Formats: sequence, C-alpha cells, structure tokens
Amino acid sequence: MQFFRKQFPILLAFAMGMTMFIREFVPAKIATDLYEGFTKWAIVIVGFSAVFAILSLLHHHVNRVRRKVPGYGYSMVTIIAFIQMLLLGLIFSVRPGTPVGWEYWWLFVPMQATMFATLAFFIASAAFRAFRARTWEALALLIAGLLVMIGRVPIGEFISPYLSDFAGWIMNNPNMAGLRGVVLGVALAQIAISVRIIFGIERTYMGGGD
Amino acid sequence: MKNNLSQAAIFFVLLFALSLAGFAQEPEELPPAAGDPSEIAALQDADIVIGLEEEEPEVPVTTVPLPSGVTLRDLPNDDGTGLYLTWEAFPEESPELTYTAYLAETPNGPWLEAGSIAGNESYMEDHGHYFPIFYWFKKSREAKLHHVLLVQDVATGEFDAKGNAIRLPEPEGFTVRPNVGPKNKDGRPIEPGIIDPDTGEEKVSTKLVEIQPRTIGELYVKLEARLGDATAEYPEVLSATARENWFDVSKTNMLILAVLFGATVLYFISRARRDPNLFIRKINGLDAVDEAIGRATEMGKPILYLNGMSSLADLSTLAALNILGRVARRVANYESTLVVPCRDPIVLTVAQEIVKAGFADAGRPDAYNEDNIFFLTEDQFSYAAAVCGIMMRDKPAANFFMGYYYAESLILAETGASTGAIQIAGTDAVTQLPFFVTTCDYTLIGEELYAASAYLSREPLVLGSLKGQDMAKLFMMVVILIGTLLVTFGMSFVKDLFKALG
Amino acid sequence: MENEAKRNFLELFLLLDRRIIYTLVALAVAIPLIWPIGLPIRITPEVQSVFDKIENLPEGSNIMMSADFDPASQPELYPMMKAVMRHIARKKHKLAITVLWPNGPNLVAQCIEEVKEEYPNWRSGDDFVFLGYQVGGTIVIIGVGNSFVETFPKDYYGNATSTMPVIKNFNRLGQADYMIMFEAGNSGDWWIVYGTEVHDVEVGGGVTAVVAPQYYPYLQAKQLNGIIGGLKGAAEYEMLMEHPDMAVAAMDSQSMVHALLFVAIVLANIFAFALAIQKRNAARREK
Amino acid sequence: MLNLAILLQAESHLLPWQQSMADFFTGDTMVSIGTWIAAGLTLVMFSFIYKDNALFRLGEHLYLGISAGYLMSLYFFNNMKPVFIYQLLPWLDPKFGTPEGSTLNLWVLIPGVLGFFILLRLVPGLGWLSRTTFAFYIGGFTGISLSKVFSGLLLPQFYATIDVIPYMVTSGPDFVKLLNALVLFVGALSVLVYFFFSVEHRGFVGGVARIGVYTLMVAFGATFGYTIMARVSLLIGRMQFLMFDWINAEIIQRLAVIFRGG
Repeated sequence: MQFFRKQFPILLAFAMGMTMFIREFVPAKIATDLYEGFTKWAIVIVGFSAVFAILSLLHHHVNRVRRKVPGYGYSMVTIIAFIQMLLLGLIFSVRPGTPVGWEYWWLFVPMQATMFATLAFFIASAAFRAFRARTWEALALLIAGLLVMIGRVPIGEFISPYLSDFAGWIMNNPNMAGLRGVVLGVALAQIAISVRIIFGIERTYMGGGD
Repeated sequence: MKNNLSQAAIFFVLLFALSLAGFAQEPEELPPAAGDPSEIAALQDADIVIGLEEEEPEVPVTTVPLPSGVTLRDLPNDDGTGLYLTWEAFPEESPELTYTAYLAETPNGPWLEAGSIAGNESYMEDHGHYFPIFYWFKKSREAKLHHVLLVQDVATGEFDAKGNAIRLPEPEGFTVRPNVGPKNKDGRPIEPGIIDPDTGEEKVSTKLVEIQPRTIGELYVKLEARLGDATAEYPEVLSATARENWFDVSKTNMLILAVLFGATVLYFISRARRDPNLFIRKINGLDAVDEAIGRATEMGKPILYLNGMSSLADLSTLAALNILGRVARRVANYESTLVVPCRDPIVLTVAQEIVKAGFADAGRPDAYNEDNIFFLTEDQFSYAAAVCGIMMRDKPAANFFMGYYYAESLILAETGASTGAIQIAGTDAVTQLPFFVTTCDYTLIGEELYAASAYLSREPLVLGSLKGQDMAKLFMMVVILIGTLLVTFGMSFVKDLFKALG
Repeated sequence: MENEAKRNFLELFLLLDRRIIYTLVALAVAIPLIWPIGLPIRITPEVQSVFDKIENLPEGSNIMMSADFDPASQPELYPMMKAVMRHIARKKHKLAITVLWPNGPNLVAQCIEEVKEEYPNWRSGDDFVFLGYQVGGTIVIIGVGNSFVETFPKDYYGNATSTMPVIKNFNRLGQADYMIMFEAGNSGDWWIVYGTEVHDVEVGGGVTAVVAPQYYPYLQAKQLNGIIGGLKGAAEYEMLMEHPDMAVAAMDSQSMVHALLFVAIVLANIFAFALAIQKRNAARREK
Repeated sequence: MLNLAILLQAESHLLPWQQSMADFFTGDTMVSIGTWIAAGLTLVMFSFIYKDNALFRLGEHLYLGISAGYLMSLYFFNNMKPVFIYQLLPWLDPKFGTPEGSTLNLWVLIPGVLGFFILLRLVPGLGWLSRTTFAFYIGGFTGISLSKVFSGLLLPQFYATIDVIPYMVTSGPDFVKLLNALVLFVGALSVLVYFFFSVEHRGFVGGVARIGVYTLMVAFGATFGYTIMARVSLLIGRMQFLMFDWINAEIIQRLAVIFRGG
C-alpha cells in the first residue's frame, strides 16, 4: 500500500516524462499516435481538475457560512450566484441570448472590467506622489517610460514624428535586448524545473493529498 | 571560482569534438557536384547564336537541359510516407524551367503528378529538417548545387459519398484505406453513402473521411523538365521504398544540449547536497534588507512583510519565505514587531513556522507572537486594500514585497511610498517590476530573488539548479561571442549548429 | 523655521489631495470623448505587417484565431478582435477560433454576433467555426495541432464539428495559412512554443499593452510577424480598415491622460528634487 | 435536467422557443435593464478608489459566484459532455446514429478514472490516489515541455541573438543598422552577465553587469509606459460605456423623446 502512495507516482512520473521526451526524437508513426493519445486523455483529466477547482472554491465558501466566519454573508452571495448561474447554464446553455449570456454581459463583464479600470486612478495618484527617480537605474527607467508613454500615443506623434520614431526604436532595440536576456533565463529555469520533476527530486506539484 | 570555469571548458570542448566528428562522417554517397560541362555549353551557345542573326529569326529551338545525376531515396527523418528526388543544379537556372515528378505503383502503371519545383528554388539547404548533416557541415561549401523534390504522402484528400476522390484524380490500381469513421447504433462503421432511414434514398454525407496517408512502400518515379512548352523526360524510371525512420537526425543538436544541461543541473544538485556553500556572488539586495531592518528597528516601528499573491506551487513564493526566515532572525533581537498578512492559507501556516523558527534561532522564542502572522482575504483587490489599511494605521517603517504579484502591486507600492517607509521588493513578475523599481528603495529583479533565497537557505534543490543554469548561461555567452565573431567574417558554421531544424 | 502656514508651492504640489488627482484624470478622459480633437493616428510597422498579411492572403485561405483574454482586458482586446474579425469576414477567409481562458468565450460569441450584423452571409460552419473553450491551456494547443475534430468534437454552439464544410480542408493548426492570437498574458508564449513553431505557421500577436513589450523578442527572432499593441494598436488597425470604431474614438482621451501623467511625473520629480536640495541647504545653514 | 440540456439544438437552427428567448434577451427592454444594472455595478466597483467598502466586497463576491457558475456550465458543455460523457454513452447525443453523432470509445474510461481520483481529494483519506493522476499528467506534460521549450523558445531566441549582427549588417552598410545590431548584441549579452551568479560583479564583469542593469531598466521603462497605456485604456473603455451607452442612450435620448413627444 505504501508503494502506491510514495514510490509508484514517482516512477510513473519518470516513465511518462522519459517516454514523452524521447518520443520527440522519433519520427515514426507510433510516436505521433502516442502524442495524440496522451493529449486526448490529458484533456479529460484536466476537465476533472477544473471541476475540482470549482468544487473546492465552493467548499471553502460553504465552510465559511457553516462556521459563521465574520463576513460569511459575502460567501452566501457567492454561493447563491453560483447555483443560479449553474442551473440556468445547464438548462439554457451559456451563449448570448440566454439568461446566462445576459448575466455574463451585463453583470460579469462590467464588474471585472471596472475592477481593473480603477488601476488607472491609482497610477495617476502614484504619478503625482510615488514615482520617484530614487536611484540612477530608476531615473533611466523613468526617462524611457516617459518617452514610450508619450511617443506611442497620437499626441506624441503630433508633437514630433521623431518622438514616436524614438519610442519605436526603444521598443525594438533596448527593450528587445533586455527582455531577451530575461526570456533566455526563464527558459533555462523552466527546463531545470522539468528535469527536477522528471527525476522525482521536485515533488511539490504532487501536493499533500494524504 | 576556478573549478566552475574548468567545467564550462569541458562542455565546450565536448561540443566541438562532437561537431568535428560530424565532419568526418560523410553523408550517404552524394553524386559529384560538378555539372555536366557539355550540357551547360550547349545552353550558352544556343543563346548567342539566336542573338547574332538579324534577318528573319527562325523559331528559337529551345533545348530543355536534362537533369543529370538523378537519384531517388527514402526521405530521412519522416514516418515512412516520403521519398525525395535529387539532382545537380545548373549554375544559373531560369525560374521558367520547372521540374515535375510523376509516380506510379507499377513501372509503367498509371502516372500521378506528385509535385513540381521551379528551376531556381528548393535546394538541399532549404530542407534542413531532412538533410541536417548537409545543412550543418556542408552548406557553406556546396550551396545551390543540389536540387531536391519531395514526394510525400500523396493520397490525402476527400472522398464523396460514392467513394471517388474529389480533389485528386485517382487512377485505379491505388489501394486506399479510409480510416474507420463513426459507428452507428449496432457498431457497424458508417461508410460514406449510407441510406437515409427516413427518405430511403442515398444520403450524400459531407462527413470528413480522413484518409490515412498511404504507407508508400515501393514506388516508381519519373522526372520531367519543362521550359515553356518544350518538355524533356529523364530516360530512366527510378524506384525506391519509403521506410519509417526511428531517429530524427535533425534534432541531435537539441538532444545533446538537453542531455548536457539536464546532467549539469542534476550534477550540481547532488554536489550542493554534499557541499552546501557552493560559491554565489554577494547579492547587494540582502544588504539593503539588513540596512532597512536596522533603520526600522531604531525607530521602534513595526516591519511589514508580504510573501506575494501566489501559492506554494510558485517558485517565487518559496524564495519569499526563505528571505522571511532571515528577516525574522534579524528582527528577533529588537523591540519592533514583524507583521506578515497572508493571502493563501497554506502559505500562512508555513510563514508562521518560519518566523517561529527564526525567533528561536535568534534566542528570542518569547518575542514570537502568532497574531502578527494572519490571514487577510483571498480576493486580490480586497487584500491590497486591507494591507494599505495596515500601512496607513500602523505606519510600518519598512515594507518588504517579496514573491509573485499581479496588477494590485501598484496599489501596495504607492500607498507604502506615500507613508514614507523604506521599501524593498523582490519579484519575477516582469510586468510589475517597473512599478516596484520606481516606488521602492531597492528591487531584486527576477532571478536575483531566487539567487538571494539560494544564498540564504543553501537548499540543495534551489542552489543546484541555480548553479546549473549559471553554467548554461556561461556556455551561451561564450557561444554567442564566438558565433557572432565568426558570422561577421562570413563563417556561419557555429551559428548553424544551433538552428532548430526539428 | 518654516511654519505650517508658509508651506511653499513645492510641498503643496507633492501632497496634492487624491480626490483632486482623480477628478483631473476623469476630466482628461471625459472632455475629449464629448469634444473629440481628432489627432492623427500614425501606423506603426508592427501593426502594418499584420494587416498586410491578412490583406494579401488569397481569398478563402485558412486563418486560425485564439482569443485568450477575459473581461479584465475587454476594453483593449475586444475592439482589436472585432476589427480583425471584420477584416477576415470582408476578405472571406476561412476562420477557426479557440479560447484558452475560461472567462473569454462569451466575449468572442458577442463579437461574432456584432460582426454578423455587418456581414450577414458570414455563417458558422461554412465560413468560420467557433470551436469555443476547452480546459487545459497548452494541452489544447497540442490537441489543436493534431486535429480540431478530436479536441473539439462539438463547437461552442453544440454543433458537431466533423461535418462542417470549413473543417474539410482546415482540420489542423498546420493547415492554417496564418494565425492571429489575442493575448492578455503569457499564453501567447505557449502558442509559439507548442503550436506555431512546431507546425511552421506564421503568427501575429494582438496583445494588451501590459504584455506587449514582452513579445518584441519574438518579433526580432521572426517567431512573430507583427504585434498589435494595446488600444493604440487596435486604433491603428481600425484606421487601416477605414472603419474607425471604439478604439479610434478613445485615442484623444488616451493622449490627454498620457500628457497629464507625463507632466505630473516630470514636475513631481523636479519638485521633489528641489525640495530635497532646499532641506539640505536649510540643514547646512543650521549647523 | 441532464436530458433537457442535451435536447438543445445547434445554433444554426434554434428551436422556436430558443429563438424567442434569444430575441427576448437581446431585445430593447432587456438591453436597457442590463445597461442600468451594469452602470450601477460599474459605479459600485469604482467606489473602491475612495476606500474598500461593503458594496465593493459584495460586488467582488457576486462576480466570483457568477464566474464560477458560468465556468461550471461551460466545462460541462465544452469539456465533460463532448469529450467524456458522449464517448462513454454515445446514445445520449441527440444526433446519435447520424454522421454527426458520437461513437462509443471505451478507452476514455482510463483518463475518466484518473480524473475521478482528483475529485477524491475532497474525500479525506483518499486524496493520495490523485498523486497517480498528477504523476501521469504532469510527468507526461513535463516530458513534452522539456523538448518543446528547447526547440520553440531557447534555440530560436539563442539563434536570433547570434544572428543579430549579420541580420543587421547584411542589409546594406548603414550606420543606424550597425548601431541597432550593437545595442541588441551588447544588451542581450550584458543582461545574461547580470543574471550570472558564479562570478563576483567587480571590475570588467561588474561594468558589463551595469550595462545589463541599464538595458533592463530601459526595457522596464517600456513596460512602465505601456502598462500605464493599458490601465488608461481600461478606464476610457468604462467611461465610454458610462457616458454613451448609459447617460446618452438611456437618459438623454429617453428625455428627448419625452419632450419631443409631449
């Protein structure tokens, strides 16, 4: 029993990882069948994990209501909203022209869009009160930021085409060079993590579950 | 420091040794590159003669240059559904000259057009995926000398209800296996052209019947050259068998680099387990952290520490928790309190353990107060607003923003800056770094956060990966320098080695 | 020495009350919306190359589209997607649409309804197939690379995809002549790494301004053929389409707010710097 | 309820009752009701600027519930039904028997069981079963990503960095092109040096690292400028909605109609 709890998942991860890695270097038909088969199965598994994510969110809010945690009224709202959306969705489907489609467009979109639109006000107050060139690096950042901010907008192009050309130059050259260094670093980090997962050294993704 | 560079040198030598080996291994017998002199001469004379005679120009007899050295072989690096024709190219071939290949299953059977190319395109170096050794080692010397015409899975296409091809003229004699489509109630596959139960007559189904690319097996191919309306056929009918290849030679560079890099990471992780103090350069971000703690504790004001908005599955959250341990040890022997509001319940429990251990290490287990490390809320913006509330109320002298952040980072950093606190940030969220840099006194950028956590915790997994990635960066820098140097002097050899042909 | 009453102008500016700043921003947005200025919009090469690619493709060629965003970036990417979809409907290209972010499908469905009003004979099944949303992110990209029908047996509306005319010669990502992806995060990297690089498909990126800079390394490495960046990119595309719409209408306000923020940051830094010098001189005078 | 949902016909030919429902929900009355509710919610969410208040938290939780309900029915329609349920019980598909119908595919049972193990995490004591599923899925996916990150991300970006000088120089001797090439080449290399942790940043290496930092700062400057543009666009989008779709359409036009009509 202990084997299935500890060793088997690690062996399975190693076997799956190696097969799917080696398969990449084999052009034969069996390799493409393996690739397509794994993808079809993975989509079903991911479907269940998505349902699990929603159930655990619901579980969390139901607990808050049951234990009368302060602010459990908000959780009641979430649960009620969830149930009515699910029922209407299952009966009438979710596309525009159905109750869910209506709620999506007139309740969900405005709320989420506005939540992020509030950030514009915070940027404005930060512009007045917080964005300081505290160090030489911050000064370089601010100068580049201001040039791009004004150069990439019609008013900048109106003031002088050189301003917008220079903003374009910043985007295509220093910005590109800097972020390419970051992309190369991130790619290496991703590969390092993949190696650790396949060789069973990294197990956080397995999660507790016991 | 010395041994790190020596290791890099070994990899470097190994890679070059490999590429020299590539030189030695001559690809399968390729015909000599020299064009057939008589053909070219005939072509040039014809042009001059016509130009000279001024009176009534008789109809110019265009002789179509017949390709020479034509061979047909199984297409490498594919799943057994392709062959390729190759022949020498003439020095300058006009685009009007087109080569067409016809194929059949019997030497004189019905011929089916299998593809055509113009005179000045589709050379061997254009198909790097199928001819990697040529691309890597011989491209610079033998450019534009070998034409290639691919003969690949011919019988794709759609069949209508009656089973006859819609797109491709299908002479009989071809064996075609439509793949097994949907089955009806009693499990029999639904063939095109089923009887419609309601109306009784034949129902034309537009069902996609996906044709398996036929495993070509033994095939006969003939090549025809055409210039204007004059055509010439290569006398001999060639034949070859397509085979399923089991190793994609064009991905050898990727395989070697992946194995090398994987081995490096594993090697350094095992070394980090034996000797935790592998060398890592001084991270001046950590001095900024100590200095901020010092100034904050002088004023006796609290210190605020955030572990980011993401869960334990995120590397930067783990790094943030490592740095929290050090901050806790430093704050322990002063009077000021350490406030850690959390967004993720699991991160909360880990943070509590780390701070308790930190205070214990510093010999002040009594100073640890669990209420200072608490769960706020999981909603992104309410969490940010609640933290701003703490900043305004308790006026902490130092704010630490470590871990992964989303759009709300601006709200936190701006409120913190306006309270005049010293702020240190560390994140790998590229989109949020600009706001931290302009509003904080010091920012750990991207991988510096991981390096700081490796520097502090000396945890083999993080330390080993970091050193492994460093070796790969060293290798990249060296190859970029050499590759660019060679390329500016016209030798693209090193650069080609790193082209993803797969 | 300085008493509260005689606080000089520098400090006043730096401690400007938040409510004043907010009203300034709100005005800078509202006024140009009511009285538009009509500043000319300049086309950047990154947007031009995406437009030219779709314009020069022969009629009826296959285009893959992926809308990976949610209402949080709807104000930026919705006008962009609508302009590109209008262009594809006008050129009568075959279109296949997938959505990788869970909250996104209804935005695409709404956009299709609006484009259908302008192009009534643009029909699902014949001219486009809205494959809808499938869980899995990268796995869906790999699945779409293998076969649409197996990854999306039913499209968003519930029709079977296997019998759709548009699917007949457009059933894999590899069969696409071009791809346009609308990204609000790094799922665009997944499309490049697991989709277009593997199947050798040219791809253009319609991205929110937040992540636009991160796509320039792909542009220089020719893994992307163009970038439509933020609402400004959407406005440029609308101008290229000669069909100004929501994005173009917003450009004047965008300019005004940017000008306001530009001035604010510059002045704030200058005043803060001047204030610091003043304090240091005052401190030195005391010693 | 399961059958009712399955009775839904395809979009191209909606059932009569669906067509009337669609007309109702996209009709004028529902649009103007929707506009008023949306405007109200927009103002509620904007109230967050002043301070985090109860109404904002209510809105946030309402939005969480709606999104979760929408996702659950979406997963059912787009994922569970066509890819799993119909493969297991094809006769549930209203189009069964026709070419568009689904066919029995028992292979789907294996991922189905593995997926069910994940749901067992909700049951205390059975959670460890889900480790096999994670091992299968994440192990396999990691193998794929290990090779694809090389061929799709690392090598092309690395190749483009070496290719920088010729890519610029070959297109004609032009000072700007050469300058750009140098900026790209030196910038990318110096950023790599900055993120190199095995050598102390002193002397020459320190100098190159500083160039790296400043290149990064200009790159972050570009991100800074563009992020401001993004947030401002979001605000303009919402103001456009409030001013045109709500105030103008719902208030001014209606008043105008009353005055002209009266």
